[in-house]
Amino acid sequence: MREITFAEATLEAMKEEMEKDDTIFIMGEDLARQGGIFGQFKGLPEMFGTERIIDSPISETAIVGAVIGAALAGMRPIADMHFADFMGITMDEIFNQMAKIRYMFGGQTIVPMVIRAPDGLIRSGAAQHSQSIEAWFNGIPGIKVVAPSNPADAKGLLKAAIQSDDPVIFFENKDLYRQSGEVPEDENLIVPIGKAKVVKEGNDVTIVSYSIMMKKALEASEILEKEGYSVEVVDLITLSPFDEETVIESVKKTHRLLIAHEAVKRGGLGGEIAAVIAEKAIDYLDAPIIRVGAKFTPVPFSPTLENAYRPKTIDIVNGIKSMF
Amino acid sequence: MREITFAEATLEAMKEEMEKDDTIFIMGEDLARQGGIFGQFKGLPEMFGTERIIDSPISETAIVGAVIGAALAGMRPIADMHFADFMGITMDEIFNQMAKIRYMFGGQTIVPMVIRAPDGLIRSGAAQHSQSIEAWFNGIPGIKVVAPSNPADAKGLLKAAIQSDDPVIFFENKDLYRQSGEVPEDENLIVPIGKAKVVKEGNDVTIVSYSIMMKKALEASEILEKEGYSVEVVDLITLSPFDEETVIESVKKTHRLLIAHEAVKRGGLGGEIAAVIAEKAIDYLDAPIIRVGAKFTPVPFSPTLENAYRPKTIDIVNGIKSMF
Amino acid sequence: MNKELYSQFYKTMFKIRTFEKRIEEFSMKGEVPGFVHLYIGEEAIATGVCANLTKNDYIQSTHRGHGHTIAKGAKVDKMMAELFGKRTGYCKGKGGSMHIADFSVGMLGANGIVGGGFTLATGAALAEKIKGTNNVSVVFFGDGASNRGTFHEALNMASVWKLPVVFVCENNEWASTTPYLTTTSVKDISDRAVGYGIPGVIVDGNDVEKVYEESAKAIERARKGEGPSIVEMKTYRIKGHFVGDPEMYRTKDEVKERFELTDPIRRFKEKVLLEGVLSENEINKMEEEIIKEIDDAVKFAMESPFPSEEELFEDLYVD
Amino acid sequence: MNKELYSQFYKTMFKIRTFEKRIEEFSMKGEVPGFVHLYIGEEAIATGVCANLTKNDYIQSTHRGHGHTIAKGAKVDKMMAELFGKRTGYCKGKGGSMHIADFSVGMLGANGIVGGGFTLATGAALAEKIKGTNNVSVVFFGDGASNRGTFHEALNMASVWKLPVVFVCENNEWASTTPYLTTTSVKDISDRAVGYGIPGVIVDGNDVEKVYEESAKAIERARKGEGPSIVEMKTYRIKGHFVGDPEMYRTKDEVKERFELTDPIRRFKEKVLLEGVLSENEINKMEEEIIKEIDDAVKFAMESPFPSEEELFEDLYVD
Ligand SMILES: Cc1ncc(C[n+]2csc(CCOP(=O)(O)OP(=O)(O)O)c2C)c(N)n1
Ligand SMILES: Cc1ncc(C[n+]2csc(CCOP(=O)(O)OP(=O)(O)O)c2C)c(N)n1
Ligand SMILES: [Mg+2]
Ligand SMILES: [Mg+2]
Repeated sequence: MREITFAEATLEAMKEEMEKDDTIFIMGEDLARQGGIFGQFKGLPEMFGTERIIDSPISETAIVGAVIGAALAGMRPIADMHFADFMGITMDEIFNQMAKIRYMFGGQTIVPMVIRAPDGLIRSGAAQHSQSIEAWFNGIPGIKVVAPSNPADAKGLLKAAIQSDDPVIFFENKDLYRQSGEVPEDENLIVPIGKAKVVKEGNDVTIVSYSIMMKKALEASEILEKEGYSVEVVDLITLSPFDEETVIESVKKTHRLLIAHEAVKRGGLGGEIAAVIAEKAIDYLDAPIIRVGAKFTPVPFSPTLENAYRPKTIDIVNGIKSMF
Repeated sequence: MREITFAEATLEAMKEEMEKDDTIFIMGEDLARQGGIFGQFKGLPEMFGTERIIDSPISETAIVGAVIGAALAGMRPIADMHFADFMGITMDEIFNQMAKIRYMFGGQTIVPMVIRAPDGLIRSGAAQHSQSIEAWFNGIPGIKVVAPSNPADAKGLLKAAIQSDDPVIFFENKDLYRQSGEVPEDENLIVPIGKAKVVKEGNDVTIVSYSIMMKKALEASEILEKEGYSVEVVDLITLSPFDEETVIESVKKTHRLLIAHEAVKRGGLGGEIAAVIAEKAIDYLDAPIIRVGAKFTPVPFSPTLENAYRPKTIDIVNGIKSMF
Repeated sequence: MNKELYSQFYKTMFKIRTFEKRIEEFSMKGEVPGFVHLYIGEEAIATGVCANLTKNDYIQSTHRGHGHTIAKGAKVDKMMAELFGKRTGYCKGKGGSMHIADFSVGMLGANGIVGGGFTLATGAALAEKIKGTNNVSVVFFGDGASNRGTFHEALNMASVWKLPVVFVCENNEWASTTPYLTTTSVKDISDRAVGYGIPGVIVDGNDVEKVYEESAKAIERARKGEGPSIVEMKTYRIKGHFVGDPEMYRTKDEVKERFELTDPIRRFKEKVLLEGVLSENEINKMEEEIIKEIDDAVKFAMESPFPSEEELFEDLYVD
Repeated sequence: MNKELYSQFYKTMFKIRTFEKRIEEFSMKGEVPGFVHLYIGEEAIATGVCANLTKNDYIQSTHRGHGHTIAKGAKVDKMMAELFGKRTGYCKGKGGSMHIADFSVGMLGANGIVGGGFTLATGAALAEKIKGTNNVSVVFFGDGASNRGTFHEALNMASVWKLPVVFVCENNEWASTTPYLTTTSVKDISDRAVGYGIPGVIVDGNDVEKVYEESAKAIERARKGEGPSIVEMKTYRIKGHFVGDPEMYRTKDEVKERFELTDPIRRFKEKVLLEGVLSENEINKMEEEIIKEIDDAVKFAMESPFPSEEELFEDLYVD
């Protein structure tokens, strides 16, 4: 199968959807002349014009607010956040408007929109350009949150997000953009929102992960397999509301669970997953539930500190070994 | 001992601290002429003048931003959020500035400030005036988060927050303001940040709770005691970073854990607590860890729906019974 | 003078006033739950502005939204039921006073977040521009709301892209307990239009004819693709900020004096009677009909059932 | 003409330029990690403004903050070390280019959040007002940043309370890849001053004398308790938005032409030589000294150790 990058996969998704549906438009900073800060919108301005690929002022509040308003007026817009770190600026629009409009108005409208949010560490991006904040949205009813870990899922999931009548936040790790992978040449490729995927089967322990950490989860599983552990790896894909069933099924089989994400361990999504298992499947557990995540500090600038901050493959390996 | 209300207790705390330290000032909406929307600043404008009790424009971003800037310039300000629900507006200032300034500038400065945030359900306050969002801040290093459950703690904790050189978010449940309780007449009353309190000892099960839910936790414990269960109740007091030791000690004794908060169960702080126990004390557990929280919807307006949404004493009782 | 238009003005204003008085009564009694902000004394604004709009145009409202909702053409029975928290209300009891909406007439919602509507209205206008219609979007906002950052971001965006959105300021001199001049850097909020290179006008917001005429110009400009405007309606908040407000921050006399001078309904009635556009009889008939309509709405609301607990989970997600 | 002042202008501008050129070189080589935004071509602004400030005054800077930091009096060795990620840097390697700060000279920090500084600077000014000093606070911001809501909230607040804060706009015509007129509702950002009832002036930002004089007026006004101003410095971003920017959005010729016309250092040098304020010799000596200072700083930075992994947890909480 052909290989394309993660960024290209998202480009294809947008292009295919925009060709079919002219209510889709994209708004964000530096789209028109640069194709987005990571090139993930390249070519679209030429293809669809700057009426549909809109360069906005540095007004994150207005970007998300306007996209919500446009969705209420019948469009299916996409907003680009530039860096997920800037979502704090527009948190009111996200949680008090976008997430609640359908519900608090008694179902009078849909709010079909996607927020694309590039997140995660990037070489020395430092405190305000490196964060993973997906856990914030987990307790906010009315939003769906997804985070693909590879090009094929990126394409199928972005298409699903665009087609969804519910508002979707699409976290995409900045380090994934250039990674290549097989993506079927299928205009109808859809990765359903709400479903996790068992990407590797195993019997002794389950690793639940997502986004960029999937790479380390798989690396760790290979290391561990060589040492005789049979590791199952689940890619969460949809972070909120997450697919409890798939995780529970896996834990019932393996009896051990490690959750890994790049976000700070404390307060991360791992807490929710661990809690669900500790409530619904504790009797199946043969070991503590271990969470691997970044250290509890802002992201430091210096490479040595950034490296100390970052969660690593070895943390997963050691975490799992400690369970036996 | 004399009894005063929760609101009065916070008033005393501010008054006592402001008399000692003239770098303390308070900024928020509707302070000067109304003494705050819940009367929790009443009398202060008369006592300290409107140079220190400052009525701000409806500019939440600027309220928090200015308070941060003032802290950098040597003051110890307090910001009032009116409703915790409005913190989304100022989330960037909270998480990208306030929480990170000390760390990312290598410890060059302190950021001594308090954000007072009235949260929780209030009769039919509906979707945008009833929320409990404390879990957002749990994954943000550099902030301390506290939430007293009674007048004495409110006073001691607010004094500790004002005296702290770290930024503190002080969540205060709106329904608690009018509740009375004993408060010692002690100018040096301090409730230390970072320590949980075992408010009722027991052997069969631990309830961890905080803020308004403490009342229901204690109600539930009484009901359960009558039926023969010995219940330990822990008031978390500091939500982030929370006192793991006290919770772990209690669970090691009782072997059962239920966590109760008014915030939505999914994505709530309960997840973090459950995860810590599932990682560090799972071997002591004789039952699933149960979380009690609000339903996964925005807060509905109608009394019948609000009632369905709200977590109840009976949920705690039933949760605990299901463990045996 | 256009008799039909003037009758409409009177009916709408009187309907809002009557609605609000009943709501005040039920809110005091605790039968209407939650926070309630009344529009009494400001009826001319919503009435005059919305008289220029069709159902295909949008409005974004505020926490003080009953007047806008009625003026945009919503039904008072479904409104009343919503405010009572009943399942027959516009939002099935999920919204209440601060979250009333009627999407079928282009009323995109009241908002409990002050200043929350600026960017949403701008986005709705952007949608219409992309679609190529000549529909417009109007956002109502208070003097207090004009100090939110959203005001600035929305106005800049709307101006650069010449979006069909009109910013209608209801300057009632108060933001809750705070006199606007103590927190607002300009006496006339319309002065801020200079920073966006757009027109900003001042209107007597208690004169429904003036409101109608001046907002017509701004709306027309927007329809023609010439971009946004600020229309500042000078008015005064007659009632407490919310029902139950002890109003310690101003004297009863101040309020009484201002109301006597400015009451838009009384002024309009005197004028049309004097000029013979409408007769005493005609006005009485209108009033009776409206009182009956509101009475029926109250009855409908009171007799309607509360939502059942199972309805809690409805309308959250589509999929 | 004041020889000492003019020498200071030249030294500061030349120091910034030299610093930035070395940083550009090391950033290209990957020895300076992270995002780096250069101040080349805008040196006159920080230099002229900060010449009016003492160490007790504050500045809030931007992502493009090296020039402000140097002009406010920070040491280039500790700056260089920070940019290299070394433990001897101002922030012990935790900050880097976008988070450089020197609190000992009142430089309260660069900011990775565009428009993040407006409200902080306003708060610092409020603190000085409450304390009763006559210190002022200056916030630098770009044309792009002027469209953030924080701009509006801070200006309104500063104006109502007459706070000693000066808003210095560095209008370099570009926000990243975006020409400012495509996203900004006014040609002159200083026009927005009208909406806050404060002075707004336009200055040739590449003329250090003009920058000095005009900012002096605004700073003086602030010191006297008369409130804030907007001072708009017209300049041009000569370099790519960040080191490594492919600059697909404009032509090399455009940039070259603008630089030749506007380079503030070349212009100033020609002028002081022509008018005989400084001699060729004096200037050469200054340049040599500065080049040596920067060389030493580079050496210091390169020889300094990286922070150790244990330092990760330092400086998070006080208690
Ligand atoms: C973002 C936000 N801040 C504060 C409040 C609390 N609040 C509700 S209404 C109000 C005053 C609004 O004043 P204005 O905009 O002038 O409207 P008016 O009430 O006068 O119609 C305030 C402060 C809120 N609901 N939302
Ligand atoms: C809130 C926020 N939005 C977007 C960005 C990304 N960004 C960094 S610099 C920049 C352009 C800033 O333009 P301007 O304010 O004119 O400053 P200049 O770079 O021209 O000095 C952008 C969009 C950011 N860092 N912060
Ligand atoms: Mg008002
Ligand atoms: Mg610029």
